[in-house]
Amino acid sequence: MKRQAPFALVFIFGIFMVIQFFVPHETSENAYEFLLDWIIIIGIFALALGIWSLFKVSTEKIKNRKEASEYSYITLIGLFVMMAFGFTQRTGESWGLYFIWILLCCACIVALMTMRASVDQGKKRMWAIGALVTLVGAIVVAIFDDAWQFYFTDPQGFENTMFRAFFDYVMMPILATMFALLAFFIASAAYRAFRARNVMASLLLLAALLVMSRFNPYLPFAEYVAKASNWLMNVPNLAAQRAIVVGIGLGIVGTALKVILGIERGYMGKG
Amino acid sequence: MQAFEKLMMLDRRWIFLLLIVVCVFTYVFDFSIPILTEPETEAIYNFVDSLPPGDIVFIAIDYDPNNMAELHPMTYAVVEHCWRKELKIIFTSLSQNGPGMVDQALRDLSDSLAQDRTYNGVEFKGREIVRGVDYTFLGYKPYYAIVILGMGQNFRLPFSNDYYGTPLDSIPMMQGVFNYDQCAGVIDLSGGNITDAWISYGQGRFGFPLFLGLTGVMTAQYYPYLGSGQVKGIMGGLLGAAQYEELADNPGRAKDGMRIQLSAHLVIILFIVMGNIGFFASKRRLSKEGGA
Amino acid sequence: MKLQLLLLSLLILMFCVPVGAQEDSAMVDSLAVDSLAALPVPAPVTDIGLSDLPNDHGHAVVVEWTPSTDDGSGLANVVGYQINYGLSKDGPLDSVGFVPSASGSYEHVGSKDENDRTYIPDHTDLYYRVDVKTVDGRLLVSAEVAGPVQSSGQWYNTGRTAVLIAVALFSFLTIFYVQQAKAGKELYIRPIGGIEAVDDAIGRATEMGRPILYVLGLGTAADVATIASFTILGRVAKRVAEYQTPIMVPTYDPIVMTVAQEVVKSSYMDAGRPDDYDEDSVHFVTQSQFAYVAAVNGMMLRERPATCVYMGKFFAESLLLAETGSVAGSIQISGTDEIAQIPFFIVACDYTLIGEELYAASAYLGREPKLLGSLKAQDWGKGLFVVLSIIGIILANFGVESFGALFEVAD
Amino acid sequence: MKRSTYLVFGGVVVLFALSWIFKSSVLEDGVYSNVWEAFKVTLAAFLTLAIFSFLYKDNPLYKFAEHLYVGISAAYWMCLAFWSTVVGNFIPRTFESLSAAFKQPYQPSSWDILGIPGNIIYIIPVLLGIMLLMRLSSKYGWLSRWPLAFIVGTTAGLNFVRYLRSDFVAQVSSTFVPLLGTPDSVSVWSSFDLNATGPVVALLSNWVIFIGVFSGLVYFFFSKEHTGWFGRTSKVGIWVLMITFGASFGYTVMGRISLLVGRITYLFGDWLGIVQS
Repeated sequence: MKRQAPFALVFIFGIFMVIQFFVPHETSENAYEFLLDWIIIIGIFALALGIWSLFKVSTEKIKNRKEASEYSYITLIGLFVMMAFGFTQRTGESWGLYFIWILLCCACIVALMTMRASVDQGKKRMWAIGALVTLVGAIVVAIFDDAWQFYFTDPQGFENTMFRAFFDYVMMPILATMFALLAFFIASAAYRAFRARNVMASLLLLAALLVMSRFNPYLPFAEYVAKASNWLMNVPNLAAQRAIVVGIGLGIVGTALKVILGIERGYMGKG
Repeated sequence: MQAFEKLMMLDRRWIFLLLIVVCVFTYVFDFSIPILTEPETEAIYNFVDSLPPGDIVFIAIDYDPNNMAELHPMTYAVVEHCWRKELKIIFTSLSQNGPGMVDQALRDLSDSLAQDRTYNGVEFKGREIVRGVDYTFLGYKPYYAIVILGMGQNFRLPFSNDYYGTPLDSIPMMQGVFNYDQCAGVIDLSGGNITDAWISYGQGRFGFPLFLGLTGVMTAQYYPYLGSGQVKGIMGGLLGAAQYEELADNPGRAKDGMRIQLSAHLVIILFIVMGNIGFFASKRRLSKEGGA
Repeated sequence: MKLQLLLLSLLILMFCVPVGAQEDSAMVDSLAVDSLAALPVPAPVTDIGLSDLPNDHGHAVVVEWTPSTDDGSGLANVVGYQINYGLSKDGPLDSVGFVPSASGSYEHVGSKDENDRTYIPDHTDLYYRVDVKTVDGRLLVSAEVAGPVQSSGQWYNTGRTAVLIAVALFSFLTIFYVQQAKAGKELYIRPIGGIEAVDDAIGRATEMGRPILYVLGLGTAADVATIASFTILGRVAKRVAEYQTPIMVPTYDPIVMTVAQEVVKSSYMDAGRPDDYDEDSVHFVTQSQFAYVAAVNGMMLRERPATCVYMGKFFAESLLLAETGSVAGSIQISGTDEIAQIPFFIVACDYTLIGEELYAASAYLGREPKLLGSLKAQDWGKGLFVVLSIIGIILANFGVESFGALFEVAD
Repeated sequence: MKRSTYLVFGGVVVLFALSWIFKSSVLEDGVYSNVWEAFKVTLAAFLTLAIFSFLYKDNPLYKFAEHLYVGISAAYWMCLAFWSTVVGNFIPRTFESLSAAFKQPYQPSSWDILGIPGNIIYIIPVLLGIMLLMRLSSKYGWLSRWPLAFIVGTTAGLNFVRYLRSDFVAQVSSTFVPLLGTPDSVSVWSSFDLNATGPVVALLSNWVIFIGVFSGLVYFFFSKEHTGWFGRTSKVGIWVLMITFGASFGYTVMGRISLLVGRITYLFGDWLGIVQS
């Protein structure tokens, strides 16, 4: 039962979705929409598990004093502060004691983590008291400060300007820079891998060189290089893509069928 | 011989360093590189260049901020060229965030047109660009295919007023201008499907000369239309924009971008070549040693 | 002569000045409007035909008509048609759509949600009228109201028969070859470079005493590439458990994390070492593409895995991962079905499974005959593709287009 | 942490402060906003540099940026999921009182099962979600397989038909191209042009596409030994694949350099103000 029931579920829902594809009727469409909604809702619970996992791994790192474990504090503080921004809102013009509240909460988290990490009983007690004090402080501030509120009433969500600012000035620059690292890595990968070791590597190298030179005005026959690389991107590329797409399509179809029929069980660790 | 092996095993940080130095250098210090022009872009340039003053060109700015890097330089180059030639322009923007692009370009270009400039040896006096005389901006309307068709009958059908709320009938340059027939041609600068609508609904039904400015990734798939004659000219990506700037003798952002692109590409090619020299040299040495 | 010239220039002046002046331009446009208003009335549309839209969930009607005789010919002043509908013949009809001139049909597709503005009731009499819109923007209400018609949903989409045949054929082939394999028939499978390397790579990690990094990519559990990757992870984890080499599986998607935990845990149990399993070896990082990459890259340089395996869906991060892995000195094996990323993996990794090879690998690694059976079915699929293509090409050379229509699938 | 780490951080903090002060003095307008604006611009610039420093080697600054980014982005997606999915989608369809509390319009279902509103069906995914959380318990952990089975089954079924359609059936007809001659191939040699527009090149291209697809598919054959003519065809196939991989690699370089230029523009234009963008 414990082992077999999930595979029965896979089979039932898999077959249902296949049949649904051929039935345009309203009932089948409603069922389809429901199932997709369900996946999203289950995803929310999974996200909670995910955040828990991130939290646990970070605290474990601190506890085990692994290499670079101090940085886990930064992860946890970032996690909490951003979450706080996502669930609170300024009510008036000024921020009031909002940032003091944020600081108190951060201090509380740090104290809790350090408490977990410390071995000495006396130190443990000291950090516990610290955590308690900051927690009480944070609660007091949250109760008595009217400049901001927890907003479980505003459907718009991200009204908090701090949330926006963190997104624009912390997340976006890091994202864009991570992306820009590709410029360097594409260069080093090309240097490392484009060696004419054999026929295949030479073809790879020549095609890349040709396309990379397509707008180099200093090259002889520059005009033809541009045209040839255009053709390369248009014609052989199309052929190769189609061959790969058909292969991938059949691979997906074959794997999906094996999963539905219960032939493939590796995804449940039963291989 | 040791040197060749070093060429092969170079620490990648040297590549990073050279790449960033070259990029920053070419970014900060202005110098010009020759741009090789292609007939597809020349067709657009020649079309604009051959028109007599007072003719009307229709320019569709159908791109969003995310395609700005490639398409905005085209707008700047083409519009500046048109206005220097004292042509009149009708703008539309059939992409939702397009009007912002047009606004920005109009502001910058009006400033630029106010100055005296020399292009291709011809001196142009600075002049004031007047809305309603030098250009009309019709604005944005959803359902681009229907808008394109409607404009083929009469611009007043989809746009009774221009973007700023002025009725088209009271705009000086729109007197006697009803549809594409009164325009010398249409230039569509687009980063998406709107191009297809311009080809099939616009050019296909009304037969005006159509020119395209496209993003780099789109370009290849529109070449067949050049062969069939439905499209008279194509500018592809930053490269196409740079070619137009080169032809118009008006170096701008696209040529700046191409300068950086070219030098970065040269750095990468240089390293590839170095790696291969090292590879072949050490292979030869190995085979010699093996032979001996 | 001079007088004539003077008169002529005066005349020209008289014409030119008003155009420039503001107040007189109104005169010009009133002239323009007058000339437009003077356009004669175009003929109305005829032969309005109504039918239920086939192969749908209902709530939709196809309206067809013969265009006005003044559309494109005759007076040539039609710009389009406005379609109106209502629940009774005499009652008011609402405008539901506009189509440009020269078109003779409109699909009126409504919502199935009662609360939606565009809701069309099923099994109810509906009435339609098609009005002509002219160049100068006038709407000429047609006298003819067609109807009634009823919309309804269908239980089978005839436009998808081609797919149904493909489903039947493929299922049959797969089950057939799986049965054959179960019966003990030998199936040849060609060697796949990357897969052979996996075992060596695990052995290498054990020798070096360094961990193995397994990256499942950015796919969700809904992507089949990720499911295939789970299977490969299962095999790798089992081998790893046997060798007692640590494994690290940072994940991007929380559901993928839970499945991966299940997979790794079961593999450790199968290997007979359930106690060695560390729940935190499979952990969640974040659901942001580049933050995930930043963390995995950091992990690579700090933990220095001997082997990095990338299997699943990858996007722009493919090269970021693979290059950092090479800095860390790891052996790298990759596989993805994301076509745009294959070149980067090919260039930066030691072994790359191209597209379908990823799916083949999950079957291949297990060496289980019944899993290999489906590979045979996939090969038949490719063979069929080639044969159909050749037939189609030959027919295309003779100008026969109808063969291609057999493969068109309705939305 | 090592002493050098503290030194690095200390140095960076000093530099940050200097840059912040300088930037605030350069920016105009209101007193409050320009200090805050300058802080944001400087912060973004330092984070940019911290990530770039990874190119040299793993270092405290990169670690700082990385860990900060992970924490913030995880929270960002959680908030997004909560507000858009839970509050925006789930609650309005299930609980009237809760949707009022969140000021969401309640969307009752338009149908019912034996008098019970259809919305009750949303209880099932919630139950499945709770079963998923059971994995935290060692005793009932096996229950968490059920929701996973549900997800995998549904999506496998979904993908099975959809890919069979888009990657197989729909691809067949797109290979139907004439190989012997186009109807207008009279002036075959007069308009030889590499732009894939002339008739000769068009025909040649059709051949290349056909051979490419055919040999590429042969390469992906698993159940036949790649020897003899089959092996040679598969070799052609992998060559075609390699050429196109090389070409698309070369083609992508331009876009990646543009990304770098974007960051350089930020550092030199927006932050340092050396170059006007």
